[in-house]
Amino acid sequence: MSSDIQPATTKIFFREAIARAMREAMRDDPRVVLLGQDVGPFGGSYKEFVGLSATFGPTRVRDTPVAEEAMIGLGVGAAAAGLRPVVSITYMDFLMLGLDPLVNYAAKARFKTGGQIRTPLVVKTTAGAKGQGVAHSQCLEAWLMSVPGLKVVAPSTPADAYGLLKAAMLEDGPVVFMDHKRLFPTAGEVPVAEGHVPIGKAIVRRAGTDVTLATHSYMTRIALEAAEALDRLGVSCEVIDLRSLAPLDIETIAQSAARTGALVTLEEGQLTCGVGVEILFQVLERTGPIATARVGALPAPVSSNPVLEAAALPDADRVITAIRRLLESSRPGKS
Amino acid sequence: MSSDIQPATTKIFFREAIARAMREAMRDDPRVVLLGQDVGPFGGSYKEFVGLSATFGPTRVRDTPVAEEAMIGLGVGAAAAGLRPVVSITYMDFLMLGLDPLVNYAAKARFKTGGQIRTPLVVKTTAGAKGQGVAHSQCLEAWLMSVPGLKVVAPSTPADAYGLLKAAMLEDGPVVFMDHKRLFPTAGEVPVAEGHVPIGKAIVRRAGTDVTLATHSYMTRIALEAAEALDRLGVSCEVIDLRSLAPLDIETIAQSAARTGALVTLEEGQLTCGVGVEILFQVLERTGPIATARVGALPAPVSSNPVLEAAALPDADRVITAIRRLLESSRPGKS
Amino acid sequence: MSALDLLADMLRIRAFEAVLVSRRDHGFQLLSSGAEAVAVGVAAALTREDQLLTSGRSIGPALARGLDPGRVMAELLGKASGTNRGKGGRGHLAQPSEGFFGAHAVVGGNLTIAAGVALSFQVRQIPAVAVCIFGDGACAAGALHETLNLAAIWKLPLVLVCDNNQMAVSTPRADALAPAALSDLAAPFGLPHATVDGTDVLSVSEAMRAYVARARSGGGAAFLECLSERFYSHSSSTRETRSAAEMAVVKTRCPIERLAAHLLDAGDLDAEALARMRSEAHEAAVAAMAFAEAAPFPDAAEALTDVL
Amino acid sequence: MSALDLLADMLRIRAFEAVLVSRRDHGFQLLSSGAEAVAVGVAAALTREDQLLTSGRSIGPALARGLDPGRVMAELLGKASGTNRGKGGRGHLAQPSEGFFGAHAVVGGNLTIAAGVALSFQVRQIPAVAVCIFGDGACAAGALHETLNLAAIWKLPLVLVCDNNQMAVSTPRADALAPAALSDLAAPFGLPHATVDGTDVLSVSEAMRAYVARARSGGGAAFLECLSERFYSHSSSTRETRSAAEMAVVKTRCPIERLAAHLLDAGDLDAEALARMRSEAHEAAVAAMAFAEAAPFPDAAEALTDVL
Ligand SMILES: Cc1ncc(C[n+]2csc(CCOP(=O)(O)OP(=O)(O)O)c2C)c(N)n1
Ligand SMILES: Cc1ncc(C[n+]2csc(CCOP(=O)(O)OP(=O)(O)O)c2C)c(N)n1
Ligand SMILES: [Mg+2]
Ligand SMILES: [Mg+2]
Repeated sequence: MSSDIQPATTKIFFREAIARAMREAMRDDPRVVLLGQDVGPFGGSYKEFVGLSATFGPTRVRDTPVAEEAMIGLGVGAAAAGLRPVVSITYMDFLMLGLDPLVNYAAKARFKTGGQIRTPLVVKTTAGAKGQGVAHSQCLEAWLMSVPGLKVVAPSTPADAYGLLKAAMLEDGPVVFMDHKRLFPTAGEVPVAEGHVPIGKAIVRRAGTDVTLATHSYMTRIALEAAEALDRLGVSCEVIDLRSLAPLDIETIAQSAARTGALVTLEEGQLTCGVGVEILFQVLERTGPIATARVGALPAPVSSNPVLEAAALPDADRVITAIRRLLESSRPGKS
Repeated sequence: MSSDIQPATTKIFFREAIARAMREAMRDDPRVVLLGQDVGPFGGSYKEFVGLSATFGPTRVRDTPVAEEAMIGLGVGAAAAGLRPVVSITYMDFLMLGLDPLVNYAAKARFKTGGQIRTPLVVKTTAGAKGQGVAHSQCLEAWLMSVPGLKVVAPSTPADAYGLLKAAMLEDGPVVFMDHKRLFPTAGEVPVAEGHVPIGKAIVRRAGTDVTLATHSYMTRIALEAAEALDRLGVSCEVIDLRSLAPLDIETIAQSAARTGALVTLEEGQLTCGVGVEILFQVLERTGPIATARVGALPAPVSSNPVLEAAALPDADRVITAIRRLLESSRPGKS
Repeated sequence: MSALDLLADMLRIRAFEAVLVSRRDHGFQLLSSGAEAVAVGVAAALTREDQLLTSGRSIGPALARGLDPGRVMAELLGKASGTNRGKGGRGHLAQPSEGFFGAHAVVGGNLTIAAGVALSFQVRQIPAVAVCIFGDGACAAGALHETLNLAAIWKLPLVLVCDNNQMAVSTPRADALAPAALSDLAAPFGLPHATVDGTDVLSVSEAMRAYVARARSGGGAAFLECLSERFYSHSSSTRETRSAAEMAVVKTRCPIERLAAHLLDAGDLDAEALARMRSEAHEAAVAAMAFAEAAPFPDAAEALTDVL
Repeated sequence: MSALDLLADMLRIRAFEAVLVSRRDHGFQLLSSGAEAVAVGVAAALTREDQLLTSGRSIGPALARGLDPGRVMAELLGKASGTNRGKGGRGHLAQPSEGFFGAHAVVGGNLTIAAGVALSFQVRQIPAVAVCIFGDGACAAGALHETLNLAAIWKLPLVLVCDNNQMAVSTPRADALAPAALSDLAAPFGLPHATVDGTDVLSVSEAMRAYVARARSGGGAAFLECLSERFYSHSSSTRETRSAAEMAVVKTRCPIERLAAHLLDAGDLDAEALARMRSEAHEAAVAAMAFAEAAPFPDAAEALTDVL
């Protein structure tokens, strides 16, 4: 294969990538149905489901009442009985209301029935802060990563939103697809050809030699911003976008970290028992001692207040500071 | 103070320690009320509330319907409005049904109201496996540790069950007190004098020089069993019982690990984004490179099946193997 | 199904549980004796395509639905020949291929799942019905409300059956639930609902047949409350909280005695035939136990299979 | 409170929201115009000791409860002089010292909290009542069911007020909820319940007064549904889904016009006085905005205060 034959792409918004994935899957497989609040004619809180209701009708695109436990529970039951539902939980904070059917039933159904029941369900939900306050800003993906039987994906680009959602809808067990409020209006190139992005594969978004920065979802954009600034400061930062949190592609990160000799993780959620610490420890197990640090939210609720929200969340400056401090302490004189 | 003047103690069961703490707190503070399923005349699923209903009556010891969201929600609201409720959630798995009021309201109330509202609530719940199957065996403490605004304690002895529950009931914010099915019938010495055990202090259960084993709750007993066996194999293992998971007494563990040069964590729950990995990374940040390993459940649901339950969970043998392997690889020839 | 068949099914459940609980190492079990008429009456109204879901108290419903007693017994004892390969155990019995979608040990936890099964039937235009049996305790759970509302607005082919044995562990239903009749809970949603004597298998099956037929033909969901009894304590390891006097009254409401008396009175059964049915039921239970005893435990490696 | 006072309060809410939303950088806000009669009618029935809790749509209730408009405005704009030091913002306004226990932005999330506040009153034998205002959307949440049941069995001093504006974001109440009247949801629990015209402040306050008095004297909980309107779209950043024709009908049901017309008809008010009231309301809102504009943002260090 010649590397200069690139697949044809088209530039679309993240929210359009989700709609496209849904549209194709619903066209291809009559078992795919969409349930959620305001996913019908309204087209989703972030317009990510625009047009589906008109094309596929109210039997397959269902506006639900505000009843997250039942929304997920019905999705799980329907999945167990032959459909492939996508359940939209507008904000990840409200996933808490539906964790019982997701964790106590869906994630365990295959195991507890000795393989008789599978639950090919996708829960699509939106994480992260964008001025909506303490109960609409949380990132709970680390909780989900710890649940055996669940897969978790977290795209940062339209192409991955499209490709990972397509892949999630092909899985035979439950997948949580988490996007982010700040991603919907971002645009990016997406292959014109239909396809999917395999779950479980991280991607190097930017090559670098001095430090590896592993992150996911919206923070990938912050990481790239930091990497660019670091470049101007003479620090070459490799940015890895996890894309899939469970399973985690630890090899890709470990190989990079072994090469750069330094690993920093970046997440918008809490550091304690978070995504970053899991990655750092697994990489250390593979590489032996290297320089490590983690960056995440302050240990506090995230206010809708613009000053306090910004104060609570990681930004490029904080990433840059963490990386410079790490490199200075581990390799005095380097940076 | 002479070290041979020990406080007078009396030997009681873990479940009795809980009842004693409740009894004293309810006697001292009319704001303490107990809500839960079968906590009244029945005395609790593990007899841990025996006698309270008879002494304090149905206004303060309330049997609730099976409605975990409301049980916690009412507890939170009552706490916010002047009571100091203890809400018993029989199994930690069902905490999921009440995470919304606990995490979205209680843990954030003080912050979001600018200090106007506090929620002095204790959620007492039972973790761990004892033949009850996939939806009654989970250990979810790592989720809770990651929530800003929540404290989490996990006693392993009757004395700590007593002392930490007393302390939890004195806090001004929400505390999750997690015990374990296998602990209720265990016995231990408890001081005769009333008092409490401060939240946030780990304790060295057994001194050792070759490796530090950090654990909590029922696994402390497994750790001590393993340490004893290791002793016979010539490995001196220091066992630290965390007691408090949030806040975490990382200094005590780090000091021990710095001294022994090796740190192993042991938990009954999932390793991914778990308690152990958080401890390991925080200690590594303080000590620099030392030998580390973590032991926990297999990444699978826990069946009620005796063979499969045992297969899924850590036991002394697995701990011994992990420690020996770690010491062999880090200090060839030592063990 | 004839009344004699219903009686035979109830006798089989009773005998099965008696044999199970008399085994020394039976683990602890959630027994359904006293509520056999609910299980058998409900199952009698279902066809092969329908799916039955239950609370953790599921032995009666599983057997009534026709699951092999040997495999059920094996499952309850954690054996590899069990319906769930021994991995589900008490509280999670399942065999969807036989129309028993399964038990779920989270109180109220199977309500939304059952509605999802019904949704799948509806979307795929399969003329089948999902039925969920749950306890009076589960009626306090918010999941019931959410399920009733969705079942009503979407006209799901779902029949909710409350097996109201008037106790949740130690808590009397009267102390835990405000409604005069639990079936009233369906009223605001405009769903057909009724309360029947759950010790009368004929009442249960008759009411169920009407609701199932309605649901099957697109008429939507319904709620049936069955007033039953719990002859054992909550689980075989839980202390009984009801007094001997209370238990004596409870035991008078035996669904088996009731139907047997009716059939004897009507001349459709004689004492000899009844005795024969009893001993056949006992022998079937003993055979189930023998099958289960002989079966191996699963291999420890199964702890990691069928996870993802 | 006189009818003129009620009118003045409603005018203040209307003017406050108009001034807020006309500020260019107002963030996005959940406005309650169209439902002023619910907020004001409910607040009129409460004493200082009572506590009011609401959904995220809380501006009207907060002002009706007597919170300082300047501090409310400051809170909505994230200023340090806000009721919550600027940390709560839209959806979390609170000032318990003034009997406004607060808003909570999780739909249905304040129902169980309010019941807990009521429980605290009951246990501490304080003759106060907890009142929770929530939307029609929240009626689908299981939390309502659990709360109704507990409120009923424990006779809690709790009044649940459904502000039924007939929409949840884009979803019409009729598509989301099966009950004919949402107040019917309280019926199975044996709780007093009624549906009133939520654009008629006199109806709302009268019904509330009866329920609050009953709850205060130990009579237990009640459920009041108020049929109101939402004059703005869901939030000030959400696109409107109702047609212009629909909105025209909606706007005819103005609680302020209704009461004003009534008072004018009765001769209790003249056009001049009404105009004066309007301009007073507007000036108060402008003053509140001026206060909020002048207030500083909190220091970034506050991101870590009042956490534990
Ligand atoms: C959500 C949840 N809370 C608590 C429990 C513990 N529990 C198991 S059975 C039971 C009683 C259920 O009563 P009911 O629904 O009437 O069923 P029954 O046992 O009478 O058949 C309880 C509280 C549980 N399994 N799930
Ligand atoms: C549990 C939960 N689910 C979803 C949302 C998103 N959401 C915010 S307001 C709203 C609509 C609520 O409708 P209703 O209860 O009628 O109140 P209204 O907005 O009409 O005042 C929704 C779905 C939320 N905040 N909480
Ligand atoms: Mg019962
Ligand atoms: Mg509404």
